[in-house]
Amino acid sequence: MTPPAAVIKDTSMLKQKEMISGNYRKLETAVADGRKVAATFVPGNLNELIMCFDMLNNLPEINAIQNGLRKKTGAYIMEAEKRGHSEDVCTYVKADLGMIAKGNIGPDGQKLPDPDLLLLSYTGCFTFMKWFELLREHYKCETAMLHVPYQGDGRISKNMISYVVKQLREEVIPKLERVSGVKFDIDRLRENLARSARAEEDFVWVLESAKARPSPIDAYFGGVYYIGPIFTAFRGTEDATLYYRLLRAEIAERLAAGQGPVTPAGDMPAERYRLVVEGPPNWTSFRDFWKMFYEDGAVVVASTYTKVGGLYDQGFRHDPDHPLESLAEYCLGCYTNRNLPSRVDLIEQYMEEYQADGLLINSIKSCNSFSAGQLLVLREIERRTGKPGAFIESDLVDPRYFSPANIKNRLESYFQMIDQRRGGGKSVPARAA
Amino acid sequence: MSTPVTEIITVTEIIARCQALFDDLNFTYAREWKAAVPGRIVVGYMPFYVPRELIHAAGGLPLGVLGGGEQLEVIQGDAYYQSYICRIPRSTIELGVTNRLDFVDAMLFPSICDVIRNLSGMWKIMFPKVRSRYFDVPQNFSDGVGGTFYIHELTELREMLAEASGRAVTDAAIRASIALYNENRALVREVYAFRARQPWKAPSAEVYLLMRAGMVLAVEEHSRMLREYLDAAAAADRPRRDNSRVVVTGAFCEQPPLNLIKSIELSGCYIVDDDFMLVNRWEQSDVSLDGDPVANLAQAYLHNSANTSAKYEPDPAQKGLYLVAAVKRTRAEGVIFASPSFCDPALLERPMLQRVLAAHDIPFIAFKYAENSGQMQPIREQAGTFADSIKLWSTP
Amino acid sequence: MRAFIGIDLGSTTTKAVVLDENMDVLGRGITNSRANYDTACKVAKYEALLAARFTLLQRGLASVVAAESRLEDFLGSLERSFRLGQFVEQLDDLEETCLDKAKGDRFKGREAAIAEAIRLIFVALRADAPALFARDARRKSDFFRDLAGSRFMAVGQETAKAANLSYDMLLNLYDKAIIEVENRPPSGEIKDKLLRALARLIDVSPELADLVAEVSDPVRAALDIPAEEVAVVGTGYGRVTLPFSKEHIRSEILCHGLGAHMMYPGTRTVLDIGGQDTKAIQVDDQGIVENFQMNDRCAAGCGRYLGYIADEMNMGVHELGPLAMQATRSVRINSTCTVFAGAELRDRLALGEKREDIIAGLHRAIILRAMSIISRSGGVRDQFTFTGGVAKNEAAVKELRQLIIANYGDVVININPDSIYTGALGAAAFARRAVAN
Amino acid sequence: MTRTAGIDVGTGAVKTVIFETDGAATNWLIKRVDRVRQRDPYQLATETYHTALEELGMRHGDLDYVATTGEGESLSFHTGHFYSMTTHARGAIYLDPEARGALDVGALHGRAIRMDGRGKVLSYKMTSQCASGSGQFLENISRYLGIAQDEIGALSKQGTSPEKVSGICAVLAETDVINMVSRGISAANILRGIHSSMADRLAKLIKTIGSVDGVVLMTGGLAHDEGLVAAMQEAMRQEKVQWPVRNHPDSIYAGAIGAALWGAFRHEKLAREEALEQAA
Ligand SMILES: Nc1ncnc2c1ncn2[C@@H]1O[C@H](COP(=O)(O)OP(=O)(O)O)[C@@H](O)[C@H]1O
Ligand SMILES: Nc1ncnc2c1ncn2[C@@H]1O[C@H](COP(=O)(O)OP(=O)(O)O)[C@@H](O)[C@H]1O
Ligand code: SF4
Ligand code: SF4
Ligand code: SF4
Repeated sequence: MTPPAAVIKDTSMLKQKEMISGNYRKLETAVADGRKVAATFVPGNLNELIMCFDMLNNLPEINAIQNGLRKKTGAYIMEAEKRGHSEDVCTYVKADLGMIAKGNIGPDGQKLPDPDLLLLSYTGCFTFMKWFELLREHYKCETAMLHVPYQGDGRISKNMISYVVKQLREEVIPKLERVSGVKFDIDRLRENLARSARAEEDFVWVLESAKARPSPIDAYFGGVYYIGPIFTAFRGTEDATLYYRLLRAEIAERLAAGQGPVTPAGDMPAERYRLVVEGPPNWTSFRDFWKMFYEDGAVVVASTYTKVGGLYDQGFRHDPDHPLESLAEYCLGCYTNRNLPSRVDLIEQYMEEYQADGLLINSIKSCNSFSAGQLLVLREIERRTGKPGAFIESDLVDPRYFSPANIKNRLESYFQMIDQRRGGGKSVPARAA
Repeated sequence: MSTPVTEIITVTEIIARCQALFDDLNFTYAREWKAAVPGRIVVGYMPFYVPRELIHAAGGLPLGVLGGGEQLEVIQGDAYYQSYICRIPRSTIELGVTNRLDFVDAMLFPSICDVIRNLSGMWKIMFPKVRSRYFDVPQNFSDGVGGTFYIHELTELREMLAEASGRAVTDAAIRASIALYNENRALVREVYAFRARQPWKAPSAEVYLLMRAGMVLAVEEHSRMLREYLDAAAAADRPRRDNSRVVVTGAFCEQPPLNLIKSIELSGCYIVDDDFMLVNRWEQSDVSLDGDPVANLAQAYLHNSANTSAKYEPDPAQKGLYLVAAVKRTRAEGVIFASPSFCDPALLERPMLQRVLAAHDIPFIAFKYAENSGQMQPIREQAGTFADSIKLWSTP
Repeated sequence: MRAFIGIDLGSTTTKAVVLDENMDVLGRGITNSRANYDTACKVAKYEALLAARFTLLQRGLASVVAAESRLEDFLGSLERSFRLGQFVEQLDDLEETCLDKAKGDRFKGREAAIAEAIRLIFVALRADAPALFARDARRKSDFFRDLAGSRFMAVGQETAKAANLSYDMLLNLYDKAIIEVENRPPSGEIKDKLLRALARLIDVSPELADLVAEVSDPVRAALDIPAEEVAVVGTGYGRVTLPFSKEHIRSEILCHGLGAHMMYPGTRTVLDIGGQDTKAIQVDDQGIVENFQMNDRCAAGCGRYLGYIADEMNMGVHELGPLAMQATRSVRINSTCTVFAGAELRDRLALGEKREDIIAGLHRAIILRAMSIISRSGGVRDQFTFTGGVAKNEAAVKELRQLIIANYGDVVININPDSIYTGALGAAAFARRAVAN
Repeated sequence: MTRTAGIDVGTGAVKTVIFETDGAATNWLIKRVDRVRQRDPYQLATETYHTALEELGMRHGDLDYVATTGEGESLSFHTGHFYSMTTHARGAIYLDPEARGALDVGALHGRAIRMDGRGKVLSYKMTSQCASGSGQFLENISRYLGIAQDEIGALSKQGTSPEKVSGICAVLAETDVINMVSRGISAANILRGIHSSMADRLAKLIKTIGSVDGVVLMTGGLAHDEGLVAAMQEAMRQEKVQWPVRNHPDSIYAGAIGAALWGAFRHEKLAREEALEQAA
């Protein structure tokens, strides 16, 4: 999740950029270097495990996001639709398939390697399963399926953990061993997990800094950068641990100085509205979208999107003492794998702990996993907190579904509404002529 | 069968009964069924696979909730869904908030897609007094892994049902229910086979209504109805038309309007196989009656159940072959992909299936619908063109 | 007269409201929206200021003319006379413009025939004009484009046939001319025009001569009161392109909420169905917006839908409601796609359904969609106010009442004949506030 | 000798043709196009058909097969009905023997069809429900702009910096256009913009039907719009599609022609079958 060039030039940011382009470089030379590549997803990714087999990690969602930021996805989506995909389905999938159809040139302009293994850890969304079936049809490579059950009753049962652990043992690890030719070493996994836990600690500190007034971070637009390393190919690496240490120090400084978040237009002037945001952002117009917020002094103090790759702020940490169980628990606990009542509870908790003025839902056309039920979420939160909510609609990487005028209209009205409510306002009945 | 002559029932009568059940958005039959004997429970489920045997064994009526169709005016349901989500969850919510499901003791939400999955949570929030459960099934099909998980899930469901009905769900009761459902599935398969042989004698709209009745009737009654239909339809004298034979696929969840099914046939296509209401024929042969009945249900799920896009296909070489087999079995001349708009599982699967069909030289067409689609013109147009080309190019 | 003006530039109509310092409504004006937003605003404002003059006239004359009915009658006649004069002026302009368009290669050799045909058409149009503005006359619309257009088409068809010219060609000349004519802002002072109308009035209705003489001084006095446009606030669909600065623009949601609150202070839920959007707004007891929902990018089921249907059936929009009221049952219509409304209509007619029943079904479909949007915004709370152009449609209102009562029980339902001006009223109130603060 | 009529009942216009065929030889006797314009299309079709017969000095009974297409399924006097894609495919080949694709753009729809040399439909794609890329929309806009049908093409070709219309929806697109006028965009650029937006969409439609082994013939009413044809050719170049797109002066009749010719084909086939049966 590299930002478009020249947004934020902090040390942590430079570090992250270097990590990400480093990973792309490794992918580009993977074949030459004789490295094996696994393709896998963000929610419920098993990065620590993949690392045990010296495999590289290519995340199709991240490619879609990066291509979205670079405004390349429109053409890719068209390409996929031309090849028979419905206009109704998830545009991450179509952006990925379109990119492959057009030569599989990655966001950095270099050809991406064919994966040796499709590691289908299927967490929080059914589309992933179809996505990898489609990729499997194309690459004709090995696929390892990890079915992560859904928390239908809002809890993780023993049955679920043992099901996932069993699959890891009997399905996933043997395939990883076979494809990579590396023998599984559980101690290596333990070390990786220990590093993850350290980074997670700092990451949570950063997210929670938004409880301050003014908040030193934007937990949505800024947040998508902060989650980069921990949600993707770096969790469990030394680099990631270092990144979060740097980041924490930077934010601590802003906090001490009473500064607000950094925005593409420099420091944010004054915090006027504190929002909780539910739903992923739009990537094709990311900058314009963000601008609609910071221009009016709106800061996002907590977001659910930054929890799709793990809910660390609720206390979960990867645990070297129970390696496979903790991976299972991690997969089972990702945001979209929680049932709707738990999602509502979580948002309510954020509204209170982060003293938000309201909840904004950015409903994404592509993603039923997030979107189906969001209108009830909005209603419940309004009812429980008495704070106003707002609802906007866009898409992840399909530029056709981002209507700036429409969104601006709604945001403007929303902010004016919060203002009016704060101010009271005077009654002005008219007399008819 | 020894049906006395005086009791011969005509196709028209049977179908009129089915149509009445289909039109009844208040589920009067189920209400009366429940009221007739104290202690009975009704368990609703969204279209797709759930183990109906367990519900039956708990003294319950499994009630298929298949959305509101084209007659229901959805007013409040729309408030819960964006325009880019399919129709069935919103009309189901409408049924709920208008108290049409107020007699239902428990709701099951099968594991089919993210929309139904999230609906299970919405139900918990909106109808806190109703037991509702997301019913997960394994996507791992080995006995020791997926099987063990599934037996646990079934056991939890069994406990929930026992609690709801206030009586233990015994192994013997489950076995008895399996036997009844085995019989019902066999009859369903027979109706399908009959239609594939003589589609002009069993119009698709009729077969559809007949299967729909099975979603709301007690299984014993439905089996009787199927038997009667088979006799009556075989006896009916109906003209054979110059139609082509097609398999309809992709309609396993939100149901098309009845007019759509009629339009397909009117524009020149006989439907000889379909995937409407798969739960009626989910297990493809009898579930074993020996030994642990729950384990038998799990076995049947893992190794002998219908294929559909909500299920993972572990073997890439097998992907989509079930559809080719259906075409061969029913001597169909083509496949119509009819899927609900915004239905991710059906629409993501579609290109893969189409490539398999193309590889086997089976022609296909595709369109989308909503349960309340009003305009049949584009449907007639496409189905008609499909039929035209067979009409014009078949050799006399 | 200190005037505080709100202008609501809608997708189909542009509305203006003039308030005085006490927040009393002095006048309302409406016109069809058009390519030149500036003109649309000017016309609407002009109309509202005209209406404001009539309010002033009424106030000024109330003491002079004792009998209220007589006064009403006089003011009504004056207005009709004014409108007729304006209409004829515009007809002249249209004729001239049509003739002007009938030049060039495409018309070579047929110029004379065309000019003659146009002349004949306009003779007929002018002859029709007084009847359009007679007492109690029913007009298809109040906008020049619609009035002149429908007559032009009716007369044009026969004229073309008689002259052996292509009707399409004549129609095209009209199309070319009307866009220019309607985008020319109104010229001349209201005062002078009113005085001329007054003079004409005596010509046509000599029986009013006494009265006119009697009121002549107070009329002049009322017309002489200078109008000072203190503040103007714009809103509506076209607000971003309004020729106003940012501080003088408010979101249409806020304006509608406030406008509805001003008309009915007890309002908590507002439904507005306009030309291409439907909004449901929840307001608190101060008129402050608490929540709102709008239709998404699709224009299905909005006012334009009725427009398309009316066109398809060769009727005026305002005739649809009465037709639907004659229905004995309502045909179930599921698609409210505006563009395909015509196709759907034909489909149903072909199936043998009755016109009025289909139209009733179409109205129900629109209202059902609105009900969903309301429900999404938080449902209906007492009192409920229905605004926007479609609130003028009795069949839509009937369906809405039914559905509201069925779904939300017994709530007060407010519908004001001036509900189309709600947004403009809210905007005018913001104009007044801007100055107060 | 077989005499057949083809009647294409559309939403915008009713097209009627009568053919005389004798083996491979076909003789086109008459053609008629009537704009529906708020009339009952069935009544219009009936009237036109009878005046056409009268002009030829024929009676209904003289025809061997009256084939309908378009929305003519329930026209009372027809012998049989063929669906639009079937007939446009055949009609296109009749008009242009090199045609292996047809792009039918009418009052409310767009369809791309790929066929073989005999006119058998191999694949197709239709525009979805939304209708901004259709004749009706273009007609509304040009009326709004005051442009006659015969001026559209030439004017559009003069456009130098076309302004694209964004909307999927014709209603919103109309508002878009009004916005453009208000911004002072010239009619030529607006039309050209609409044409090229339509063409973009139609070119994508063509691309989805697979590789066409010949020419794509534009059929339906909009094939007569030279501005759209030019924009189509341009869009195909941009999309790097090799197949040439062209139109024909009788493109609007393609559906009716196809119906008449399939009617003849079917008539002969049925006659053969009958003969076979009688022989048996
Ligand atoms: N007299 C009337 N009778 C019935 N419907 C009307 C009448 N006047 C306007 N309408 C309807 O109202 C719509 C315009 O509403 P309006 O609120 O002015 O919309 P907008 O603000 O978007 O221009 C028209 O499309 C028409 O359907
Ligand atoms: N000469 C022409 N130039 C441009 N457009 C035309 C011409 N003739 C007809 N049209 C357009 O074609 C449309 C009718 O096309 P058609 O294929 O007959 O449609 P349908 O089959 O739906 O009636 C009309 O809407 C009209 O706008
Ligand atoms: S549907 Fe949502 S969670 Fe699933 S792949 Fe698409 S964006 Fe990701
Ligand atoms: S129709 Fe498709 S997307 Fe909708 S609930 Fe059913 S399976 Fe899910
Ligand atoms: S064409 Fe119809 S369905 Fe499409 S956006 Fe417009 S009104 Fe909606």
